[in-house]
Amino acid sequence: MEPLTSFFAVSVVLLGIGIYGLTTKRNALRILFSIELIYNAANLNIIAFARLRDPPIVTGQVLVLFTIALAAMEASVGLAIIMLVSRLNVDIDLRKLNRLKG
Amino acid sequence: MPDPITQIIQLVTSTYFLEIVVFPGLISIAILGAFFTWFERKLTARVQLRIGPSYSSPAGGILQGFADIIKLLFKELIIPEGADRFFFIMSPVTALIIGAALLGLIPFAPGVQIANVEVGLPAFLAIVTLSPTLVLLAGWSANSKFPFIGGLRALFQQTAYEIPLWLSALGVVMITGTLNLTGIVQFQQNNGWLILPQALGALLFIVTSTAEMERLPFDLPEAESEIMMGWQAEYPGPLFMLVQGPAFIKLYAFAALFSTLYLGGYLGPAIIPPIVWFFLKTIVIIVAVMLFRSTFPRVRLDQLLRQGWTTLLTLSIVNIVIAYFIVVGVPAI
Amino acid sequence: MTDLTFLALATVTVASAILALEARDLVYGAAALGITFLGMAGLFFLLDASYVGAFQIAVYIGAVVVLILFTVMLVGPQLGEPPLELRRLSLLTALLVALLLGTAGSLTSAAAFPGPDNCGGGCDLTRLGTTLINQYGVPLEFLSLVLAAAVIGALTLAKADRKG
Amino acid sequence: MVSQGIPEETGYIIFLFAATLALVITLRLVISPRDPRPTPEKKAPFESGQIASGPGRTRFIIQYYPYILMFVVYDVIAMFLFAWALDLRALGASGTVPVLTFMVVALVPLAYALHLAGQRENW
Repeated sequence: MEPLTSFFAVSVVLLGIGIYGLTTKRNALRILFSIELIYNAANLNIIAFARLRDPPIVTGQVLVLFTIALAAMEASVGLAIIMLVSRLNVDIDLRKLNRLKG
Repeated sequence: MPDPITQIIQLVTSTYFLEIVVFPGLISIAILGAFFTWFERKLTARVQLRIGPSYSSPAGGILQGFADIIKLLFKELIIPEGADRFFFIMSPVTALIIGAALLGLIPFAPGVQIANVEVGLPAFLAIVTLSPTLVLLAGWSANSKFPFIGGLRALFQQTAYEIPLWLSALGVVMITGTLNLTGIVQFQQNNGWLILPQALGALLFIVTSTAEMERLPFDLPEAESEIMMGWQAEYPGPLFMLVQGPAFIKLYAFAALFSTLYLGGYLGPAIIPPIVWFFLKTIVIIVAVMLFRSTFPRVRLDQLLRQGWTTLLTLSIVNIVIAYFIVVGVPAI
Repeated sequence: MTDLTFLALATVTVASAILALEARDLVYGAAALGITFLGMAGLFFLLDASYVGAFQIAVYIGAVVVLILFTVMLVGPQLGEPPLELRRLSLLTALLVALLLGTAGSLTSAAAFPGPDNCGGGCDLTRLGTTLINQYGVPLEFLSLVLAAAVIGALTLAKADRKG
Repeated sequence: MVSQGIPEETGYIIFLFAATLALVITLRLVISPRDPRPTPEKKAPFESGQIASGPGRTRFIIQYYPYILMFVVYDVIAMFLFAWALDLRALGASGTVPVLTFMVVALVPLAYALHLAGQRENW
C-alpha cells in the first residue's frame, strides 16, 4: 500500500493545476474544467484523510458523495449559462462578459 | 531487480493471466462473438421464413462469423476526409476495452471471476455509463452527417434509459443488502431466485438493457433504414469489426448480469457443473433478446425518450416500493 | 516502495489534467478531463473507497463529461479560442503553483503518514448507508432542494423563448 | 491470485488496453492493404451516394436537451439511493422518512422538466 502522503501530493498538484487554469484561462468552459479539477483534488484529500484512521472512518466517503453531487449540479447550471450566453451570440470570454443582467 | 519489473513478471506468469487470455477473457469472447453473429442471423432468418447464411460450412453455415471476421480484416482502412483520426480510431478501441471490463466483473462459477470487486453491481453499471461518451465522440469524429446524428441519438437514448436501469437493479440491492455480485448469487442460494420477488424489476431490467445495447426495438442510433448505421457509417472494414465487438460483448455481459441478478447465476442442481448452468441461463436471455429483434418494430426517438422518463421511471419506482415492502414489511423472507 | 499502480494512475491523472486545460481543441480538453476523472476513480479504489470510486465514474464521466461534450459540440463551432492572457496574472499564478508544488514535495519527503493496509473484505462499505441516513439526514434533505433548484434553474436558463 | 502490488483489476485493464492497441496497429501495418494515392471520392464522407455538401457536424439535435440534464440530476439521486438500499436491512423502517422526502422533493422538478421537454419549439 502506497503511503498516504503520495495521495496528498497528487491532490496538491491537481489543486495547483486547477488554480492555474482559473487564473489564466478566459474561456468559460476551461474555467469550468478548472473548478471540477479543484473539486476532485478536494475529494481525493478527504478520502485520503478518512483512510488515516484504522479502521477508516466512513464519514469521509459520505462527505465526498455530497461534494460529487454538488459538483455535478454546479456543472449542469454552469453549462446551461454557457449555452445561454452562446445563444445570445456573445463569445464566452469571461473577462468581457460582465453584463449578464436583464 | 527493480520492484515494478518483478510485479509485471509475476503478473504475466500467473494463472490469472491465463484467465484473462483464455476463458472468461479474450479468446472465448472472440469465438463466442463469431458464433453468436451466425446464430443471430440464422435465428432471424428462420423467424422470417428465410434460410439465412448457409454456404460457409456444411453445418448450416456455422463458420459464417469467422468468414466475416477474415473478410473484414483484409479490407482497406479508409479514414474520411476531415475526420478526427485520434477519436475515430480510439473510440472503438476504448469501447472494446470497456466491454471486456464488464465481463471481468461477472462471476461465471465459484472462483471463476476476474475481478471480484466489492461494489461489483455499481461498478458494472458505472462502466456502462461510459459508452454514450464514446459513441458521441465516435459520431463527432467522422465529420459526416449520419454519424453525428447517430452519436447524438445514442447519447440521448442511453442516458434516458440509464436511470430506469439503475433503479431496477436497486431492487436487487435492497433485498440482498450487498453490492457484490458473488454476494448476490450466494443470497439466492439461500433464499431462492430473485426473479420471483423482483419480476417487475427483471422485466424493466431487460427492457432498459436492450435500450442500452442499442438493439432492435431501440436501435435508433444505428437505424440502417433511416440513418445508414448511424455512428458506425464511416467505419472501414477492420474498424467496423472493432465496432461490432463491443456490441456483442454488451449483449453477452448484460445477459450474464441478468442471469446473475435474477436467475441465480451459476446455481442449479448439481447434475451438471455450475458453469454450464451459467451458460444455459445466459444463452436463454441472449436468445430472448435476439427474438425481440425479429419481433418488434423500431420506435421513434421522442416516443422513446418520453416513455423512458415517464412509464419506465414510474414502474421502476413501483418496483422499489415492492422491494421495500418485501424487506421491511415482511421480516426475514 | 512505490506502488506501480499508484504511479501509473497518478501520472495519468496529472498529465490529463494539464492536457484538459492546455489542449487546443475543447473536445480533446473535455475527453482529457474525463480521463482525469477516471484516474481519480482509480485512486479512490486504491484507497478502498470503492463505492465512491464507482459513483465517481457514473456521475462525473457518465453525466458531467457527457454534458460538457454536448455543450462543447453545440457552442464550439461559433466559439473560437480567445487568446491566452498570461501577462496580468502569470506571476501570481507561477508563484502559487510553485508554492503548492513545494508543499507537495515537502509532504512526500517528510515523515510519511503510515499507509494503513489489510483493509480487505469490504471494510469500505461498513455502515455507509446508516451513516448517511442517521447522521446526515438533514443535509440530504437540503441536497434534494439543491437538486430541484438545479434542474429548474438550468432548464429555465437554457430555454429558448425568453419573454418573461 | 497475483502479487500484492497490483490489484487484479488494474492488471486486467492494462492488459486489455495493450492487446487491443496491438491489434489495431497490426491491422494497420501488416494486414490491411494501402492505397498510396487515394482519390478524393474515396475519402469523401458518405451521404447516400450524393456528393457531400457542407460541413459534417451541423445537424445538431438540441430539442431533447432537458432529458440529458435530467439524467445528470437523477444519476446523483441514484447514487444516494444505492447507499440507502445497501443498509436497508439495518435501517429498517427508520430510514423511510428522510429517503421519502428526498425522493419526493427531487422528483417534483421532473414534472416541470417533462413539461418543458414536451414543448419542442422551445429548444
